[in-house]
Amino acid sequence: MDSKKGHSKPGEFKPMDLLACAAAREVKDGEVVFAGTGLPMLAIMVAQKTQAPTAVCIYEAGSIDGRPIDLPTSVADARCSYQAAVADGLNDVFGQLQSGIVDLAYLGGAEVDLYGNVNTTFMGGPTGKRLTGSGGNNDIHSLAKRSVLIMPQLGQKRRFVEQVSYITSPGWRFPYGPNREWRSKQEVYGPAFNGGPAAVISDMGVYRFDENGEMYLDTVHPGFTAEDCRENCSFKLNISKCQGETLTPTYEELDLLYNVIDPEGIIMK
Amino acid sequence: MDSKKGHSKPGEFKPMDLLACAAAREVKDGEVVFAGTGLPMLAIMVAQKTQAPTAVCIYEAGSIDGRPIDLPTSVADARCSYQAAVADGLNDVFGQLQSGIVDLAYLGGAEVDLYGNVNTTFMGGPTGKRLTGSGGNNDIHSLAKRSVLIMPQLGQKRRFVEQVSYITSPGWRFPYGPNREWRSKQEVYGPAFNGGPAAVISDMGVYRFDENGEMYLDTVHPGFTAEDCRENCSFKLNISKCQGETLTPTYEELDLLYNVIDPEGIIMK
Amino acid sequence: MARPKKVSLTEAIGQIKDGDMLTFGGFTVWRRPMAAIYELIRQKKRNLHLVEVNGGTHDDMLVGAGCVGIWESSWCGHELYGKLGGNLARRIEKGEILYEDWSHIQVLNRFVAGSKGLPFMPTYSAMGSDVLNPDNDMLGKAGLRDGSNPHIGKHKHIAYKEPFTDSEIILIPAANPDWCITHVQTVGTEGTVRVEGLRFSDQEVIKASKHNIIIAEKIVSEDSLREHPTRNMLGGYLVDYIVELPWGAHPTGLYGVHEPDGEFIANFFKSTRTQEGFDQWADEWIYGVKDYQEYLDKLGKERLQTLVADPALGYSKTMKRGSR
Amino acid sequence: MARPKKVSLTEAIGQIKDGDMLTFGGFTVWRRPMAAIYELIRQKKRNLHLVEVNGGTHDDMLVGAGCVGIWESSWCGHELYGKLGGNLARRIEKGEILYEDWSHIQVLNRFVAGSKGLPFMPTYSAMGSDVLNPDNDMLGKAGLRDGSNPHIGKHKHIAYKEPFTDSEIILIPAANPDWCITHVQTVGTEGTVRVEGLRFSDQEVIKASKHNIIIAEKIVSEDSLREHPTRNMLGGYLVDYIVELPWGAHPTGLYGVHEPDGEFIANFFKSTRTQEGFDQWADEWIYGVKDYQEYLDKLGKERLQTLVADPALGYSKTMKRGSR
Repeated sequence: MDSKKGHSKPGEFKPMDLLACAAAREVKDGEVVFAGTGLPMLAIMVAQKTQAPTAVCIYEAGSIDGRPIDLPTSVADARCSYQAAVADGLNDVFGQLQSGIVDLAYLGGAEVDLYGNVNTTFMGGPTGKRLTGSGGNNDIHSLAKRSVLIMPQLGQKRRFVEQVSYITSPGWRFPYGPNREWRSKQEVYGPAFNGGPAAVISDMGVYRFDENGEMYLDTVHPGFTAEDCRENCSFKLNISKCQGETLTPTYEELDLLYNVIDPEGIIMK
Repeated sequence: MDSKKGHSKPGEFKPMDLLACAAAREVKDGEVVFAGTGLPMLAIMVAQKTQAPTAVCIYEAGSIDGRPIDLPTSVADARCSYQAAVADGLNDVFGQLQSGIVDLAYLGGAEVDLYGNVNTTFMGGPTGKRLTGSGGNNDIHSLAKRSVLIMPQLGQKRRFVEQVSYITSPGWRFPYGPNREWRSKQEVYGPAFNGGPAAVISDMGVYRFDENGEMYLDTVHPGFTAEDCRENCSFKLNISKCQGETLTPTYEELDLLYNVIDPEGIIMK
Repeated sequence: MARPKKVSLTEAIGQIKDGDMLTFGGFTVWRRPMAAIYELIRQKKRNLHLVEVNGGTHDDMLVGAGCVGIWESSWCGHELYGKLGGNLARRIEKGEILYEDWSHIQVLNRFVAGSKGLPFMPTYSAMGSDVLNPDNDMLGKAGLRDGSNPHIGKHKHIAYKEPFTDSEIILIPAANPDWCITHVQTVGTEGTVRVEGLRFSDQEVIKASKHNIIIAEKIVSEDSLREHPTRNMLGGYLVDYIVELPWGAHPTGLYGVHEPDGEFIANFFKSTRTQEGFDQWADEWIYGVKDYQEYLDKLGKERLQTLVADPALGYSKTMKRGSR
Repeated sequence: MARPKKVSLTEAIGQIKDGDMLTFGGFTVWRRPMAAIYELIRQKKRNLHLVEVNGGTHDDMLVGAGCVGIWESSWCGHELYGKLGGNLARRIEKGEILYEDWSHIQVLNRFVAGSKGLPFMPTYSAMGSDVLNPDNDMLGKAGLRDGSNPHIGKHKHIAYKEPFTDSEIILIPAANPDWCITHVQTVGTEGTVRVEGLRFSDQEVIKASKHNIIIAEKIVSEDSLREHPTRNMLGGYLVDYIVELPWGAHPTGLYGVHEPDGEFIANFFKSTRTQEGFDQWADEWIYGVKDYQEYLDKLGKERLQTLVADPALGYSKTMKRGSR
């Protein structure tokens, strides 16, 4: 095996590097990926330069399958359209999203809950601290086959909660209808059901969802224990299915992040 | 007055010339016009070169405000897009039509009735002779503020009927709903009501619609009498409001038709 | 893989099964995938379900050759070269084909809905038209709106008193064909599609379809198309097969490349007055040639040359068109 | 007349009345009509009803200056230059502004419906989201959904069990603003509009609006734009006023022309922590300059020069962006 494919050791990477690389590994070759500003851009670009060379990246401002040579700083950045297949607009890409062609989406959020519901609108509910609102978070989470949430966690257990204080973007289960009964997404979406949250990737671990749509710890990042992860959640996290440690970034991935994708040090400072 | 603005005398023009020029006069300057293949193209081009220089012509295949230097032979002809403002497609222009921005539309038909209902689908109803179907006739007739029908009539009274054998495109009154009750267009269309048929121009006369949405003779072409027009209708045409003779083409209009717009003799043979 | 496969026309058309629902890019007699039409006929596809924004020379041929079980569209004719679809009209009059009439906006909206993953689109168009008369719900009358065929809506339409203005509007069911075949000027090696001139309703029909075949006048380098992404129509991840086939749209027209062959279409139209007439025409021009290359050879270079467009204008300045 | 009037920015903005419903072209911090925003503030417009596909620096300024009565959108922030709309967040938290949250698709669909003359659009997006929770129907709770205001739907949404699949879908009411203001790279003398780069949702917001103001980096000859009609976005008959104003999008970015001024936006964002902070910022950059020319002079040529894009790439290769 090429030494570039070797995995780095603790101390050789920063928490953010692991976050980006763990996220990148969620993409399979040939998939259609929707990505937002920031870390998601790094993740899809790492994936395209490693295991998923023909993965297609769509940004919600309208660029499709761009091949940026300089890291974009927003989804509407001119850099997103460089050598793109198509550069049109929102009605095009959101229409395609709703038609069910998006395999994987990367999103962020201020709060996530046990069922993968996400809050980007009000921290503490409608009388609390106002955030940016939904943007495409809601739509992408609603309609992609798999969504991957990238969230900070360490020391911020209020971000991992039993029930988000405002559901911006629906997860696997949520209150629905005039009586606000808890229903499953599959039941509510019917023929439009494409999937739902597949993973939450934090600076502490990788979380997935079981057959009941409940979050569990899948792998824990080096340097932390499953108990650490649980302590940094506001609910009683299921750690019984933990498979072990998250794979660290390879030397190739680190090289890509710092020298190829973000040599200017915009996100990888 | 410039002699070019003078009106030609009988014998100096053909029936088709009068048809095209009478149709052209329906356009006011600055209006947005939807036109179909054939005579309508001549009419809008004459109008733009005379009283309506800033009128905008939209063709249903998607070209907007073209300035053809060669006469198109279909609405999708490359000639329609020459020096156009926009060349896109059907979803764009039909969306604009439905939004109510089309002031005037030119259409043809196989049959027209007392209320301006038009048939382009089956001559003699669904068991009769099959025609082309609706195309945009239906949509344009439904949604333009004013539509102008251009139809042959002389010796073809079965084309001017009391009730068309198949309503492709709705006029001012038609049977509607499960009980097929006669209703007015304004009532059925509600907030989406933009207008309806404004005129029928044949090779014999110009017909308009009264406050009950019923067709009457407005002017009769030189060489015919109001009685002739009535005899070439299958219903009892109202000729009581006839204002006299249709103005003949001006020398300028004839020059435009034969020497400027259709010098190749495609329609003006 | 999010990249199309480059194949021969025979191989691409070979993927289509009897009974599949098909639609096509283009508009009336412009930019139609005619080579694919001839190949569908040669491969003797049967019981196809056509749903089209508008018909033209291409679908009237398929109907004449007995390939079509159900025809749904707003129109069929040949523009100035033939006033209606002769084969279609004859088969409708004789009750030999199932058909469903729509208005242009209605059938376009079926694809808009299909392309956006929606079950229907609303429209105000055509209220009062006999296309919405239950007597003319032909698939319903044939018992096909029982929900068993995923391509046939349970209702031809629904008149809905909508709650925002309390007025009636018409809901039209989505269409999601199995296949869309589109002829374009250029496609990149990885499937990026560029159309020159009007796009008609290509984006809607392509995105609504489960599988796409793109036939291009020319396959070009991806990079050259990606220099101007705002001018491209489609990414390769939406395309299953690409085929390179110059003149593959003849006798229909192709913006910037060639005019429609009006004389050829007019002769075809004349032949469709009777089934025998069409059969004879098809023997000569479809069954009588082995493949599209032989068809082009039979037409001859000289004939094709007269149709060539001036790329700057998009059309031919020299072709004789009228009486003068 | 189907042609727009060429006017000054002051004259164009002078047409807008207190209480009007407004929207804007562009996306977050890209291609926003910032000169018009400053002029709206200088002309002390009040009680404006904003409905936007997404917000950004521009609408947070209008909110901070007290111009806005109702804000409806899916988002407000400054991308990497500021994590939320500070003025908007503060006024929402203090109950000083009426607001209505939507998802991106929902509010986009309000314009799609508006642009097509439809009363609503259906979407599957956001079922289960609190944006559809009746407790968060803020305009409804304020008693504004009584049908008396033509800009406010009688329902925020309708959950409709649609008859084609018997499943639930969400109907979202159309938006038809009084005005849309859009900054673009070029407009022709007769109003033909060309946008370079992404079009975002410009076509939808423009076509849904009753009146349009187009502010262009440059007014160019009609003929030059009409040489390539497939590259144009809009005909002049949909435009009321055109204004020529180079750099009119600063501090937001303009594809092929200039980058966003990130430092300027970040400083603005910092000022919005308090109303006093914003007021001070506005005194310096809005009220403290007579007009847009004085604003550009204050910024200085040197600063603007650092933002200039490489037209071939669409962005700047030389601007310092990161830590390395």
